[in-house]
Amino acid sequence: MTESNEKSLSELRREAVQKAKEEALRKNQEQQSESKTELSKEDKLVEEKKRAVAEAKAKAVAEAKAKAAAKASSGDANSDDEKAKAIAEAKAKAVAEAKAKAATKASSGDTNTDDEKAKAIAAAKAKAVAVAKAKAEAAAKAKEIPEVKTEEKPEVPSVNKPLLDKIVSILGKEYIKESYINKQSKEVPTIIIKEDAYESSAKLLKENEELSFDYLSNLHATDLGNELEVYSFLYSSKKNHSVVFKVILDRDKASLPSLTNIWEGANWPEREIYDLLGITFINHPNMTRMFLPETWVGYPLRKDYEQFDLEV
Amino acid sequence: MIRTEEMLLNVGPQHPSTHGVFRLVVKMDGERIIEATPVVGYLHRGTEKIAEDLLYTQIIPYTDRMDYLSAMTNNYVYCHAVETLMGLEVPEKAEFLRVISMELNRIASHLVWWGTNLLDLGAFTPFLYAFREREMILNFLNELSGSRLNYSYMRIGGVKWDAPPGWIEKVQDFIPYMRKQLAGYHDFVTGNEIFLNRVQGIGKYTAEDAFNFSLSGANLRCTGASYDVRKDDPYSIYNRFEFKIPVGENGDAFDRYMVRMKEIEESINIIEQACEQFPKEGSILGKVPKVIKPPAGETFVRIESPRGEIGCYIKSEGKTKPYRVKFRRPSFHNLQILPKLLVGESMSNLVAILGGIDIVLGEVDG
Amino acid sequence: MMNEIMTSQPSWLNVLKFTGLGVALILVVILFVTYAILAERKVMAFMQMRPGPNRIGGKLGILQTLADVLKLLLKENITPKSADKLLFLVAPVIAFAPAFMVMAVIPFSENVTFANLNVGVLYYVGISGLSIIGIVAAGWASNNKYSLLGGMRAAAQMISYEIPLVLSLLGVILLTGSMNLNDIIKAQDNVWYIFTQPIAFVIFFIAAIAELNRGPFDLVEAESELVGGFSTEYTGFRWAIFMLAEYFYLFAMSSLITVLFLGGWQPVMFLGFIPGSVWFALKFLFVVFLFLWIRFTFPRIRADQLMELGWKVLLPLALANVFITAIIKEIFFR
Amino acid sequence: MSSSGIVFSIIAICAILGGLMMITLKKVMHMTVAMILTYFSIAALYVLLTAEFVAVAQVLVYSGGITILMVFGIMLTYHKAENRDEEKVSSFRKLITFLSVATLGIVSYFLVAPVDFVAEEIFVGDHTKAIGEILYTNYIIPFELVSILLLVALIGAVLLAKKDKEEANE
Repeated sequence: MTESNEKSLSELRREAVQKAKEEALRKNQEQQSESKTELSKEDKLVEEKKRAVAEAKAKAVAEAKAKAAAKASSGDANSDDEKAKAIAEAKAKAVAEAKAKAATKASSGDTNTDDEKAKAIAAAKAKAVAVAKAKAEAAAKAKEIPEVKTEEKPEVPSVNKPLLDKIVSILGKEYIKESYINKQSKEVPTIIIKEDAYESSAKLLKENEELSFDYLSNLHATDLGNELEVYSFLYSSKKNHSVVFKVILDRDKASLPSLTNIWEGANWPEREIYDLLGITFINHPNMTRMFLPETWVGYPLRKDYEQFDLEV
Repeated sequence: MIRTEEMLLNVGPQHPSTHGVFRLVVKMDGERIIEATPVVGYLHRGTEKIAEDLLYTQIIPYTDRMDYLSAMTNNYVYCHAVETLMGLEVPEKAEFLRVISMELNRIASHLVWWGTNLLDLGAFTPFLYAFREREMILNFLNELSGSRLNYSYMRIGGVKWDAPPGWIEKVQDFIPYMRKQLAGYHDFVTGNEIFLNRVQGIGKYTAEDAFNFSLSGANLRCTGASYDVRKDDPYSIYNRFEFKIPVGENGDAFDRYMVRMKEIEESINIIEQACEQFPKEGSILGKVPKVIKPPAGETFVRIESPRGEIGCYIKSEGKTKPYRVKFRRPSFHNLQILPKLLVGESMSNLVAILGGIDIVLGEVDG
Repeated sequence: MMNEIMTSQPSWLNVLKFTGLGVALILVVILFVTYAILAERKVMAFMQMRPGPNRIGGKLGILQTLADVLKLLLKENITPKSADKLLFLVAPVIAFAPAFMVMAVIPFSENVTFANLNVGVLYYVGISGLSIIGIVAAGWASNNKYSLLGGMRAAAQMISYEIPLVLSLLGVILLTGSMNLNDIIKAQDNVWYIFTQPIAFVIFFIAAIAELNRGPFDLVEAESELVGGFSTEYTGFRWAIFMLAEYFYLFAMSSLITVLFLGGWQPVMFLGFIPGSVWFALKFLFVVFLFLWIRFTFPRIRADQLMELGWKVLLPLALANVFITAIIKEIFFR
Repeated sequence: MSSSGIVFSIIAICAILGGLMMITLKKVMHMTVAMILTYFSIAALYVLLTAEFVAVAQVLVYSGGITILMVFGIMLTYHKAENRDEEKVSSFRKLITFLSVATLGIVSYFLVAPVDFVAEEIFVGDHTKAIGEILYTNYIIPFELVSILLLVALIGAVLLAKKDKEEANE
């Protein structure tokens, strides 16, 4: 995402569209080569994919339009504009990703049930709609601002950009799924790590002298609908900088290595996550429920949670 | 060799010194603690789950009930998170009101801690002294917000009410009085030999341990680590005021006590400056859309509550209801170190250490 | 008066007289207890800048304690299911009986002494030590861990503090040459022992607070640690009996301190026209006030520090005091 | 019977009753409470002999002693064992016990009965002073020896307690 700072908007737009297209296409090909035997399923999948691609395109176009509108109304690099842009960009990416994910899921169709796929798609759609709306709003807002400077200025790179680059280089690009500056959260560098590198990267984040994130400020998880996301906010008392460290998990096989050996403070938050979202932490000293009784059925913070005994 | 039987003692959930429904399963050899296992969850209300079905503005009252001793900071962290997510500007006057009310609330919260901690140590009188001053602060906050404990005073983008006429002057008059009382507290308690013997050198840990266990607030600063979100990651208008971050040296219960006492002083300083600079004119609510619908995205903000670093995470999908709300509750994190501190201590030290950590069960259980 | 009865021939009339006197004394002490509790609450309220009880019996809350006692009498007496029923019942009695027995030796004025024992001081210390058995028994019989811990603490505290208590008395006894409380008062005709035996007074006072289980030495009850200590499981009137015993001891101990160190009913300077009993009452009330004052000022001391204070500070000091007193008496007062 | 005789009988019966309860009761705490009765009755007997000092010393020493006994009783006994069912005692054993107790009673009666107790005049005056004078004149050496013995015991107890602590720390 960050590389876009230097690029002009039109370029970006083109890129996003292309990316989405490419991705969808690749998926399509893969899938075709993979499963020719399961015909009925394949048909469905193809359809779905087509839809996904179309959506991605539509989305990208909508976005681009929104951006253009925003630019037109306030080309000047005032903060609002910047923010709107950033939001839009982030959204584009997120949407593209979500779609790609949906596609991936669809393609690995042998294991998944149709029901799930449908759900995932629905979620992706819902998201897309929401995003579009938000963008429209942002655009509208931007329009309201009366300044009429048409001159185009590149975005000011975030102060945390060097930090993000440093973290990425230390952790190794190959382990990082995604990294960006979250402008909505006080420009905190955010990285999404690959699941198998979770523990080792956490260790590196703490022990590397340049990073030395010695303080685990927050650790929680979110149910994204089709996946679970574990979010940790790290802070370094020596360097006075922070980072958001995320990992995305499969919903069905939700387990992660425990971070208690690295930060003792991860103990209770991990239990809380286990209690409310059902992610098991391996090697945790006491993997029991934190708040709810041991006899409780289900994990309340999952989106599909239904109370076991409704009368209560 | 003669051996005595080990004893399993349930401290709580109904016990005078656990400050709420907190349970400690303590394995004891005589009066010496071998192992302590905290059990929480008796006050778990599922705030985070409830929040998923509420509009953004409807969540504010729920934050009051987490740390009911300092509802202002809870209000603030939530509103701040939504504002950050939406990129809202808060008018200056609102920020001033927020800072004054938060710092008043911080003093009130520390006073409750001071009183109850000494009550745990067996001194009854300081408790009533503390509550006398707290009462005055609650009256101020009552005049401001219309409520004495669960204020719900802050709104996304500002505050609900402007300060009533003469309110700022009243607070200004309160400042010298509070300073005098604080000196009295020190005369009365801090120099007391029995008190010093009870708190000095117990529940010790290092700064490294404190960071490792994610402690915050006075529990962290008592070790000498100078980490305060108000300074290190300034929010609101804190960077306009001059104040110090009090730190301890030894990381024992006494240092925790001193840090909190000095924090009251610093809060008084902040209030004094804020009252002086208080803008007479201006709006108290920023340009906030009628329906609050933050753009999709996520945010995490942290601020300094009396109990430590309180954080709020919001994930939005661009709807009127948040997708996920999560509070980083300082008491919850601070309590984690307790089992480690209790090993080898006596029953009397248990209450002193637990009291020194300053937990609010509503916040621990979320 | 008492001596007459003591030396007279045994008869049923004497039995009646003894009973009557006993009842009179217990009524006086209960009256004291009633108002000591009220005074305690009023003094506490005064120190904490609040009004205190002010509903029942006018602004001063004169009838507050009576109402409280009535409440306690009407409350249900609960015996825990797993408690040792017999001992649970007997324990308050064991704790209370000695509290009343010690009253017998205290000379309230020149004429009012119930038993002019030659070993008055020793009698007081010996009998008052019996109460602790009741407290330990109560702690054990409740079958509650907090109670048990409270009982254990009580035992440890009593044993540790009885020794400095008795040793600090030795100085007074040495100077008087008698253990009779009347003789001790008479020996303070010119100067009170608080001035000649200041160290003994301080030690005795501290040890007395510990013996009374009052703040800052109220580890036995320690509501913030042990919930209610030995009396956690007691309700209603059984609990009231423990409270009664505690305040009886407060009465007795304050009287004893008045007698031993403040010259009992001896008047101050030239104010001899005021009767001795009034002097006694004034000094006694002052001592009671001291107990209350200390209770509301200090935080509770920790169990191990309590032991340390008893064995490492008070005991050596008391021994040194005895030693020095003996030498001084040998050299100057022979 | 004279009034002092009545009082004596009551107190003596209490003392014996306490002793009997002490050996028949099942729970440690009950036993110790029974012991108090015995010791306190004995102290009362001393008062009857106007030996106030001895009586008070008796109470003073034993109230502390019994408290410690209670504490040890609580700490060192296994409480659940107290509730076990009574063991069956064979009638033969009961018979033997009865016979031996009866023999002891008869023998002691015949030993005590012929002794003629001369009612000496009871010492009236300051017992404490008298005891003190005798202790520090006639019996000074045994008195000092006993003091040293007690001191040694005290130091020994402290040493033992300290050693335990070190072991626990290891």
